[in-house]
Amino acid sequence: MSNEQIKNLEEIFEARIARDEKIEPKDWMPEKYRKTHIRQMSQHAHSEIVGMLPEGNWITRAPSLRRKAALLAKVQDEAGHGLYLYSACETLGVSRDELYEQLHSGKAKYSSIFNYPTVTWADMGAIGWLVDGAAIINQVPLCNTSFGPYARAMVRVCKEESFHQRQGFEIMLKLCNGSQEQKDMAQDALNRWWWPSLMMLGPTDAESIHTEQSMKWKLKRKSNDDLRQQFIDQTVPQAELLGLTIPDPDLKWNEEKGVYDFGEINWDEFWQVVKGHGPCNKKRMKDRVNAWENGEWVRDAAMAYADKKEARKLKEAI
Amino acid sequence: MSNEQIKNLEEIFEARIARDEKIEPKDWMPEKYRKTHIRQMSQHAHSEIVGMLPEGNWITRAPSLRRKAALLAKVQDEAGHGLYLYSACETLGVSRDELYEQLHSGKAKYSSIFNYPTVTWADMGAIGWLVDGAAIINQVPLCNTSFGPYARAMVRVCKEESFHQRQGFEIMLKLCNGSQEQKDMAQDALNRWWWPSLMMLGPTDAESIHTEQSMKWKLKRKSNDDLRQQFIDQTVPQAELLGLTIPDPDLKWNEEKGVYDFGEINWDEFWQVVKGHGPCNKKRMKDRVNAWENGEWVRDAAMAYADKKEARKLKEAI
Amino acid sequence: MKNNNLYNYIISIADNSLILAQRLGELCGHGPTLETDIAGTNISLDLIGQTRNYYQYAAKIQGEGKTEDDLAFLRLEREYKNVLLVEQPNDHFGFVMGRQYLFDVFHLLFMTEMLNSKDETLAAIAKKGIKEVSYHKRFSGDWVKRLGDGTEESNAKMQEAIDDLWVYTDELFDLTEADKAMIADGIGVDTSKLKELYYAEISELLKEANLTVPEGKYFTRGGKKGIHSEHMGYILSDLQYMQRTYPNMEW
Amino acid sequence: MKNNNLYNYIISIADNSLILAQRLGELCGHGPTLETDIAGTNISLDLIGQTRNYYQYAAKIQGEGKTEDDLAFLRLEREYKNVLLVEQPNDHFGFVMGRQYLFDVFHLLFMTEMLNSKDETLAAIAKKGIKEVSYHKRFSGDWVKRLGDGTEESNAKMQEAIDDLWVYTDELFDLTEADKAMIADGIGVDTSKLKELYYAEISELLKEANLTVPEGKYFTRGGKKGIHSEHMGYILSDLQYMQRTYPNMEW
Repeated sequence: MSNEQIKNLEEIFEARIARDEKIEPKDWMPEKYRKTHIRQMSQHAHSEIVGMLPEGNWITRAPSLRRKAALLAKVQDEAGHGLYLYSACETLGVSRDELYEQLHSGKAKYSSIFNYPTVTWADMGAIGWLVDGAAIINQVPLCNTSFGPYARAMVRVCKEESFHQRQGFEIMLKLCNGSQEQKDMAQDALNRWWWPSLMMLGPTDAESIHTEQSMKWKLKRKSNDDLRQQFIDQTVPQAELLGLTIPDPDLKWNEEKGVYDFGEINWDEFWQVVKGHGPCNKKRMKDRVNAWENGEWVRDAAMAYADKKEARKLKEAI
Repeated sequence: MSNEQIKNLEEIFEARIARDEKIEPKDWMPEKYRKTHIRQMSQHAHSEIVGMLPEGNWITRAPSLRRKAALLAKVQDEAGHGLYLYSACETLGVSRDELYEQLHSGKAKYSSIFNYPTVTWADMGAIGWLVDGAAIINQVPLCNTSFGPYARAMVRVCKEESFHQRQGFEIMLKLCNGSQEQKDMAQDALNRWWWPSLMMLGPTDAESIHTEQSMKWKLKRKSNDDLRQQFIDQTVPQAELLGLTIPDPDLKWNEEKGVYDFGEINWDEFWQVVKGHGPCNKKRMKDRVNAWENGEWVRDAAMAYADKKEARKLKEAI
Repeated sequence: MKNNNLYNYIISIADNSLILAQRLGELCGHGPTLETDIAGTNISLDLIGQTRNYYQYAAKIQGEGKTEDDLAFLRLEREYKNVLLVEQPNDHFGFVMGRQYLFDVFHLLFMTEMLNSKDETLAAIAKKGIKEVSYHKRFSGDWVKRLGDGTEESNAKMQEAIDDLWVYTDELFDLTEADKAMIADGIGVDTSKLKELYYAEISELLKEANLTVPEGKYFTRGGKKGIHSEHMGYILSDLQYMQRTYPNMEW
Repeated sequence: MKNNNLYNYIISIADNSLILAQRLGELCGHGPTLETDIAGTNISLDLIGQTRNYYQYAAKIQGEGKTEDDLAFLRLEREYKNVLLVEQPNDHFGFVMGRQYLFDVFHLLFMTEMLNSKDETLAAIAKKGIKEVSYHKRFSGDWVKRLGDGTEESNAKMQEAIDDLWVYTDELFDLTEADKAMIADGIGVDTSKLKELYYAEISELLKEANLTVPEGKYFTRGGKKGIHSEHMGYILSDLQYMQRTYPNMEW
């Protein structure tokens, strides 16, 4: 294709997006659009998969059968989210194995929040309440993103995430209505997860790359700082309801702006974790890589069996 | 050597044993003597090593620091016993690796009692009290056996075993003076370990092989049934002291003979376990074989390092 | 307790599902594919669901005001009555699927019979459970076939698992005093009658999967009497951790 | 509590020994040679011995009538203050010896300083402990050398362990509020002054062992604040099992 033709296609493409039409896998799309989507969707998929680990850590120790069942269901949902999102990536011509390879080699990222350890049961509450809460704020706008498979995946994901968030809040509520030990456990979890949750909304706008292009493609509709403000404004009253204290001495209501002012985020910590030096980065990758390597013989067997079965069918057909 | 000469040597040899002289590794001995000793001593060594597993199972869960320390010390002693006994075997020209190979391939036996699981803390008491108790009865006569290294090893082993036995009894005593749950735990352990402990003294005399020759060489001084009677007569009053009931409805004092009569032993179970079908035979062997195989790279490294060090020393000396 | 036998009967069924669910729960996020992780949590979830129904019913029968969680989390090891099979470790995926299949075939036969129980609650649990367990068996059976008839390596691993786990199958058919009493009352399932069907079905699938049916005549038992393998203590120390550490709280 | 800082100070030292002893205790009977099994239980035993002395003293200072076992077994995870290093798993023998060596070098430097503590009990514990810890360090250091300078495979495995464990070393030198207060009182050891010696000694041995000294500038910390790795919960569920299951009994 000539540059002229490509430019023409690009204009038609951008116009479709501007008209809020969905782009489907078989449609023509600029290479950068394809790559950006693979990057973002796979990063999201990886986050779901790695995110199973900190919660999976409490399945065997959940304090009641009801909670054990809910946690199992939640982790199962996350695996399901990973599955849709990898499938959405596959529509753009990249295989799941390639994406795993990127994850395992450290080339692809996943949400840094999952590099913190889950040290008490209350962390199951805090993750649902705060981490899923922040995730929803990130993801709700994506239900209207331009790429069809991603938008449709996000509709389903957001529905389930919001169920998870309510469940997480309910875990916290139960703790906060419980014994002193339970209240302490809840407060401690909030203390540990609050700042990492704020960081989940991404670096400050000044340091954020990709933003302008992503806005155009509706991969992003609000800036990181706006999303963060939204998260804080939504979460502070919930903490009050729980009777918990947000671990930020600078947090206060700004009557004039109608929002909460908040303290300085430790961006050094953020970048340290992003770069692989958080408390659990190594462990998470070790767990994933081990699962993958120890599972190789199983996947090989499944493939060999499918081939044999196919061959037998063919033979019978002849 | 002519048959005549050998016969002559054998007569001298048997005469030395009859005079209670010790046979030392460098002395002439009949091949059968050598083989029998390797078999018995290595079986004993293997029992110590495999015996570390059921007790090792409770180290991380011992109920107090004092008990944890005592259990660690006990298991360490067992490893030590294994070490002397393998060394004693080595004096007869068989390497530890060969003996391990015999254990791992199932060719060599170890005491069947260790194929029962340790399911509660009280089992630490029962093993010390009953299993070590039966072991001592088996072993004390061996302190005067004819083969010097074995006799000397047994002196040390018996001393430590009798300490272990007192310790085991003391665990039981504490439980029996404790809560109802503790008493139940103690009784339950006695119920499970009683019969296997009786079986430890070996098959009934009628079915026992090797006995006559072993008597001559002082590898055996009493018959299995006599040892068993001794064990029962010694243990029943201890159970009474603990307030526990021996799980044998036929057990009763025989005034006339001055011993306890007791019920039928389930020899089918005994032979089943001996043949490898006890509750833990597979697990014990898996654990030992895994330890050995996973440790291969470590032993190889130690060897390579020693070689390098030796080479460096030589080089410096030149 | 008036209905001691019924209570004991239910507990031992419930414990099977609980402990197997617990074993599957350890695996989450560590399996060979995303699809097997999803199926594994799903099966675990079904089993926990059944478990809850059983314990709720058992607690009611016991009549001491206990909850499902009291029964699930606050008994001593010797009081759990699950078969040894379900507590065996996740050594590798062949063990996971082998254990599952060897249990699922029994479980479906069992539930199918329990449909006819005179006890309405048990019959209702069976009715709901049969669908779930049919799916479990299809899933685990398919994997036994894939691994058995896959590569040389997978065949060897699957055979190893079947050989090791085989010794725990016979216990599934042991009848305790409670079992016998419940059978006599038309409430319990006479599992001794299911044995032939069980081994026939399994043998057929194993052969189809290019696996050798073990011939062992010796079986290991104990779980139904509360004498567990040495794995059980560690399963319970995790399972009970929260309830033991924070007694008498709500979660 | 009058002596809150002293109590906290002792607890955090004691917890290091307890958790490391617990990790070693898992290995017993599963090591590569009989000799290493003996040494491993021996080191574990020494550490438990130290632990008992520390907790007995801490309980006395606390003055609430608690015992060494109350302190060892009945705290919540967030109340244990051991460094992350000692709770790392026994992935393979290189990890076991690497963890031990990285701790032992610190431990000996620490005990040598603690000899001069104004607190007589702590000085006495140090006096007894120095002999033990010197032996531990010789044993673990020898193994790091053997594995590092053994075969290609063992070198790679030992390097892997050192690389993974390295991130936990810096925390050994963190000073908590209790540490600072005790240093000011002439009771505690100013570990910040030991840091250079520590890394110098370790670097020297690693080089001798044909291993690369990691250059990482990022370290992981948390244990001294009671924020542990995800391994800790499982360590505690076994450690506390009996005391939690059977409260208020004597053993």
